[in-house]
Amino acid sequence: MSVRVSSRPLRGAAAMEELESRDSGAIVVFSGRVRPDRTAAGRVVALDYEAHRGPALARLAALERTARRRYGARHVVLWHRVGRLRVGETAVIVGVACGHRAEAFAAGRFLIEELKAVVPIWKTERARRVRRPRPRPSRPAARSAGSGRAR
Amino acid sequence: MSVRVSSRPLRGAAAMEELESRDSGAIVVFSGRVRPDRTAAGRVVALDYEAHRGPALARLAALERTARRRYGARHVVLWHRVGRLRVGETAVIVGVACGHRAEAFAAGRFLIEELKAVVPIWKTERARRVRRPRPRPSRPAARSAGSGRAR
Amino acid sequence: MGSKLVARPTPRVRVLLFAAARAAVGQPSLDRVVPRSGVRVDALLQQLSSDYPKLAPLLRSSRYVRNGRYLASSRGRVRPGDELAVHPPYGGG
Amino acid sequence: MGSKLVARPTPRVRVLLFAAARAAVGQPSLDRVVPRSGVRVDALLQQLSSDYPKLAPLLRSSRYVRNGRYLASSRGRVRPGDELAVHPPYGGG
Repeated sequence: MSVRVSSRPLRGAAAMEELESRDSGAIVVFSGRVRPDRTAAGRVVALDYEAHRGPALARLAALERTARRRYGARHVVLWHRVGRLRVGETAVIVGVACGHRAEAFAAGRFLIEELKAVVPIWKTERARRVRRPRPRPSRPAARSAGSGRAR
Repeated sequence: MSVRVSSRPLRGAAAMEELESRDSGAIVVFSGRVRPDRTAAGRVVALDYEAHRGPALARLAALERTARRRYGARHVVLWHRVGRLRVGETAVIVGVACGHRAEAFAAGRFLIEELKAVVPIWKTERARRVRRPRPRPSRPAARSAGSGRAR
Repeated sequence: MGSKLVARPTPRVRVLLFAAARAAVGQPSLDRVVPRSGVRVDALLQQLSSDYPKLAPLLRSSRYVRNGRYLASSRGRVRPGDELAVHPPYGGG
Repeated sequence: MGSKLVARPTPRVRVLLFAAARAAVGQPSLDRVVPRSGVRVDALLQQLSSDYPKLAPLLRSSRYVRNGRYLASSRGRVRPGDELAVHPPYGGG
């Protein structure tokens, strides 16, 4: 069983290595990272993730059991990071080893959707107001017409 | 561009590292391995993979372009191994980095299905006949009844 | 002196507030005095909604965890010493 | 001596055989003599089917690559010096 809620950085390569150490025909790993989304407050520069740790681990473990039962998963990785994550850092890794690719893809998709829906983890955006160019002061007509800048 | 047809062993962790080095919100990696399937000829112990290398690389590159266009993929990994692969070895790795998870999963699934359908790579099974217990020679009734082996 | 009464701790429930619920109240937890026999969760939430109007809409969309276990219904009770966590809609991943 | 004819190589097409096609013929390639003007691919395949009966069913389900490019139709031609690859159904992954 590999479920984890931790403030330590996540590496998809480590999840892949863990899954590759098991016997299985098909492995699917998903890695989700902080995007520099634009919001009303500006551009996201970081996300603060928090979890209610005990119930979060219990629900991750329950998801793993469901993946084993429903998709025949032989090994499951469910890792979520908490704390302040900057743009580009990995927030979540979901990985699964199954007999065949159809189940592995279905299980991977199931696990990330369920994780987002039922595991007590929250994010708060930290945004930076995007600087917009100030309106230019009006210029004498002669100058704006006269200067022949290409492009 | 990361398309490869090679006899060197494949590591999913290396694919993940390559994809993690790029800016993107969502990464999906699929790794397919040789399974110990049972066939009419016995149990598969290895698969011999061969490719028509030039057309294979061209079709992998075309798949990558399609993934960029159709799913907004920012980086794609399409690696296939050739030569003799034993059970448990990785034959193929498909990886994709996209803006969001829905496209990443869809692109990953698209790429592996298309790879199997349109890329000139073939496998030949190497099977070992499964040894079945020989029918026992009939024994004298006295002996089979008399020796009291536990289990 | 002379009294047989022993000081007993005031009976409280600790309410844990996560994410938007914490932001609405301005602190990560609240201690609420409850009767020694406990109180129904929905009654407690009603009190919290009155005391913290910003919290009210969140409470309607939250899930509740009592002592580490999800509550199936807000008709359950909390008793002194219990911990009730308020889980606004999740947003992991 | 006296003749103006210069030895020219016999005009051939090389047929590359992959996977089940190679197994059906027992070798990885075949050289076929063709007219200097070339031959239609379907005519060449017809000859191969006659010469290697085990190959016949495979040829119907194969794709063809001439000098590294997929053929859209077996009505295309191959000319001396061309390489024609026979691709039975793929099975990578």
